[in-house]
Amino acid sequence: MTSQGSSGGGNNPSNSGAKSTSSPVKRREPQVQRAAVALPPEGLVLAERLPERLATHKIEVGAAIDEVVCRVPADHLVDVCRQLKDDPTFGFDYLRLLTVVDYVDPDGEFEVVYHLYSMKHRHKMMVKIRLPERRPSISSVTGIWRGADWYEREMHDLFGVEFEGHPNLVPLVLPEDFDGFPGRKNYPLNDYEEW
Amino acid sequence: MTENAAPTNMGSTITQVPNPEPGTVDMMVNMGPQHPATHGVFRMELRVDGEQIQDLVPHIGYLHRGSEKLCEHELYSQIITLFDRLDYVSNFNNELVIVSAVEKLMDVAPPPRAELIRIIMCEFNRIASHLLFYGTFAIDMGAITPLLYNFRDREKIQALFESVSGARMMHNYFRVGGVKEDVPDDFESRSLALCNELEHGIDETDRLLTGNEIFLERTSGIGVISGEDALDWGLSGSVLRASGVSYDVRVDEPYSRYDELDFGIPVGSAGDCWDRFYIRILEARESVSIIRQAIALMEPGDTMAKIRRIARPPAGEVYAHCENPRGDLGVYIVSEGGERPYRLKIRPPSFCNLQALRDLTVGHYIADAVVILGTLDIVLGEVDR
Amino acid sequence: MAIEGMEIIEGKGNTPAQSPFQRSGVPGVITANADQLVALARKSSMWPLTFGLACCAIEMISTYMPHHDVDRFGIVTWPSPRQSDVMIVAGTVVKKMAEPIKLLYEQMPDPKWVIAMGSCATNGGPYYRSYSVVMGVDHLIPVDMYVPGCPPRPEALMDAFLKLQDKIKLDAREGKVD
Amino acid sequence: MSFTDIVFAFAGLFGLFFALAVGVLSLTWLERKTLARIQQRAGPSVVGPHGLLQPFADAMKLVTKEDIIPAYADKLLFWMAPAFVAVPAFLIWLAIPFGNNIAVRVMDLGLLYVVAISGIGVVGLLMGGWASSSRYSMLGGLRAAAQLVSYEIPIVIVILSIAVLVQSLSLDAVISGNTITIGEATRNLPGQGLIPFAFVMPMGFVIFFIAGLAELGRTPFDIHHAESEVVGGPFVEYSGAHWAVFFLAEYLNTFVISALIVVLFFGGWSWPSPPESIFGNELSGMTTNLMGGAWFIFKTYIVAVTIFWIRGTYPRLRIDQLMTFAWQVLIPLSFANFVLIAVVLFYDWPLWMMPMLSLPILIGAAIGVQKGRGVGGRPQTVRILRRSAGEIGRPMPNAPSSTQISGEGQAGD
Repeated sequence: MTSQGSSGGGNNPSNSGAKSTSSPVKRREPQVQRAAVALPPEGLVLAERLPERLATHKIEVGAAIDEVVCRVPADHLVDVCRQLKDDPTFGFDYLRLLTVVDYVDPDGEFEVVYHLYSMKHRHKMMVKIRLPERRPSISSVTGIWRGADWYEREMHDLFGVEFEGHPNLVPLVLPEDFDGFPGRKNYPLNDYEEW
Repeated sequence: MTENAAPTNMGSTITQVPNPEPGTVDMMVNMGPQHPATHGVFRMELRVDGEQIQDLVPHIGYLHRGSEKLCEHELYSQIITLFDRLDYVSNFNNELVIVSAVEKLMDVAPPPRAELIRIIMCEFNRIASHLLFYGTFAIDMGAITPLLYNFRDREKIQALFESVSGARMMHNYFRVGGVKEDVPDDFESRSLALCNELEHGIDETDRLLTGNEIFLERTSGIGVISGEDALDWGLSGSVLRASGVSYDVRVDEPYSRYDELDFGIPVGSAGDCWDRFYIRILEARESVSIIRQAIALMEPGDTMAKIRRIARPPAGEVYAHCENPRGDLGVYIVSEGGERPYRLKIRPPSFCNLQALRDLTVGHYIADAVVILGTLDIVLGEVDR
Repeated sequence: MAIEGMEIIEGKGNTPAQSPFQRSGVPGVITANADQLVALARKSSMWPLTFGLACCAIEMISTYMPHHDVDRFGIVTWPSPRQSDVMIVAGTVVKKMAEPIKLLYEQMPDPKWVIAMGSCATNGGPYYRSYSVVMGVDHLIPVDMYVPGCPPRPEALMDAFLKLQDKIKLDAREGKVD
Repeated sequence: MSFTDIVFAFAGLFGLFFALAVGVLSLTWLERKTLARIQQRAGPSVVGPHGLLQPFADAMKLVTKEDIIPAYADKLLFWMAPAFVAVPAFLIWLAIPFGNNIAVRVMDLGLLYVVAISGIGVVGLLMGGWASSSRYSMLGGLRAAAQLVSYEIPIVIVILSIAVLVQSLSLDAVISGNTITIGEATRNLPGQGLIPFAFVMPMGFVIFFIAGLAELGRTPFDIHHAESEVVGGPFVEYSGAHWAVFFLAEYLNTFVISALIVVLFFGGWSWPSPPESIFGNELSGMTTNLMGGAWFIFKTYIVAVTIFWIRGTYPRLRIDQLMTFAWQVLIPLSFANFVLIAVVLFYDWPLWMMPMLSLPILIGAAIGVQKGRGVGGRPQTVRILRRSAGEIGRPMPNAPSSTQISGEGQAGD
């Protein structure tokens, strides 16, 4: 496991752009065709309600294929999530997925994506947060959905995102002495090595 | 793994807490990564007072293969092979998730015949997976025979899979826009005959286990989780439905041609181990009925849509999910318009179900922990990815 | 087997310890035959460790099940490494699992054998480029048999068992013990 | 003790040792074959004809394997533990009669001897569990101690009832029946050759069989070496020859319990009289003894196969359920059995009163254990929410189209 450290070096954010050759695709280019958006009826209703109800939180509402996407400033995350769960109009009681996407350039950003679902209304949405790669830190949502526990630990392992307020942010899937953050784009793939 | 020589590098441990009884300490027991009851390489650390569990810390990652990272470096068609190896007892269901995600992104629809073939394969695989569950669950409780009976039936399903896809386990049969090739000529008759045999096999397990007095004593009232807690933890599949929440992706967000089929969703109310077991028995019976309906609907036709050989979906992001035997398996793809995904994240149902293990077990006996873990029906390939 | 490159390959394996007959100082003519007899017993009673890592474990279980039933050859699984002879490494070996695997191997009493089942255990298989996968279990412990396939069919594992039996018999005949 | 007695005793011991070794090996083969039949497999079939040499191969392999003593183990206790389990299992056989007055040592207090010796085995299990210094073996050893001590009680009480019935502590008397005197009445007991005591005392038989399974640690009472929980319990750290001795002791015990069941409840070596046309009216002592011995072995194997059959069928109990069952069900029942036989004998009722009185108690206890669920009764907690074809959307939890699933007749709905 020691050999990993020399080849990785992924926890150094300054050279992230230089090592991005391992990423197979360039970042969004204008000529690339975009997927068509077609929101289902309940999604349209949700897209209308969101800006009304969350007006104080500076959110941006968009859409991705059939889901409503809501961009939230990082410091409003917990308040927004709390309201999304407790407000009976939304009732998002089910956290389907929590993930981090590493956007390499222009200046290295992480996007934390929360996939929410409501068992009551049967509608769904994504909540997105942008974080700088230099200091990726965000409040934990384990107090709202306990199911976020392991997702956050895993993302902490793979991307080095700090979830503030998480009760037990220790390595989950990787060994404790693992060096680097293998989920990031600048962490290279192995070649054959004698281990 | 025997206790003395517990490896040093094993993650965080529970801190030793003095027992309220003067002069005693609780005993730490380490189960796994090699333990017959952990269904692979799962490890749990127990703090026990006598036989009663005071605390439990699950440790995963002993099969973390970095699939998600690898997926970012493969063509979409190559990702299917990695998905086969995620949840290695329900391979077709996994393939369906990735191909339906890419299809959703590209906005293509596979031909109706291909959809039905997919449904039949997935339902057969659901039965195969549940058969494995009954057997291993019985082994956890000390009954060895059901596993052997169920593998007899599982072997027949695998023979059918082999005739269709050429492989017993890792099929790589579903493609973006359809399936690799049409099914063999005798497929329908073979499937119908197999349905009868499977029904017989499921009934046999039901008779052998479900009503058994010891089985009932061991399972009913054990590991109870309420519906609200189950949602809070993000559980899905049979574990969620046993707690009384009727959430099944096949019904709630119908994909493929499930909305044309008539089937039932077993829902429990007690949320205990017995419900979680019995729901799977009933689900397997429903799957047999789905297969029969799907075969009746089959008509000759194409099995592959007219698309490029190498899928190049447009830029965008998509979340697609399907009902796996273990729960709601989803995949989130961020595409930048290339032949490879920019980011791919799997929503593993076993991973979420396993989180609730601590809440379910504390206060029960050591033997119950094994049973509860059995009903969560985890597959480590999917938990760790 | 018919397919080129799909044969079961024999590895170097572990050198078994001296048998009690060799330690006793009895003349070689007698011990050689006794060794062969012991080898005959050993090959007829190989007990694998109940130990599945990943996908191959399912096919390994299939091998023990009624359709293939290796109990015919006297092969039954035991849950404790102390009572087992053969370790089937069935699945991907990741770096976090490396230490436990070594430990399990060391906990097994001599003579012991290792079967690397499937391409992951042989050389990393489809995951060889991953950051967390060991490229073959032979980096950790000596392997006797490599079974190709992803996963190998139960028949392939049975073939590996039979080849291992031949190997045990041959090793005893050639006096290939320390 | 004369010289010939000593010679006979030694010859008997060695004979018994080899006979038992072969018996145990055959029993392992029989178990694997029986389980294979139950599980639709072939079982051992390559090593020797029908796999008959399989146990010998296993034994030879185990003896020549490396014998590991863990570094943290208490070495003396670790070495001694297997002997403490195996020797008592072997010693019990000294008293078991293979024929009329044929045993290694014919004892007047045979029943007492059996009870006394069989209690020692638990010490070995506890020693092994403690000395291995592994948590699993520790748990296993403690489980074994708790379980074996608890189930010893019903066994002793049932044996006492038998002693009361035959008015003797000799195993021979148990088999051949006896003339007993109660008050002024003198009565000739039927003797097991005619009516096995299993029919005279069905409750005693059931209790003895269940408690015997628990003494053996066999399914459904195999909690002390439960593979899926404590990975072999006290034996988890043992390897090679030491483990082989444990293994041997386990099968010896199975053999002992089967033999005891046969001796106490199925007439031991006594056998139905053969037709006169074959053997004539009078049989020579030798023939009778050989036939009796063969009959005894045959019956013992039948009981052993039944034990294996149960192993292939049932799941395992949990420790608290197992202890509750012993203390709240078996022990009271065994006392009831004891009182019943005493009452029947004291008031000089006919012996058929015994099954008549005990069967209702047994049935009542069985219903009580089931907590009124009834045979095959299931919890009514699962229902199926139906949804017909083409109906987009989903069933709400309390949709009217839901069908209640009844416990039994759910197949093919």
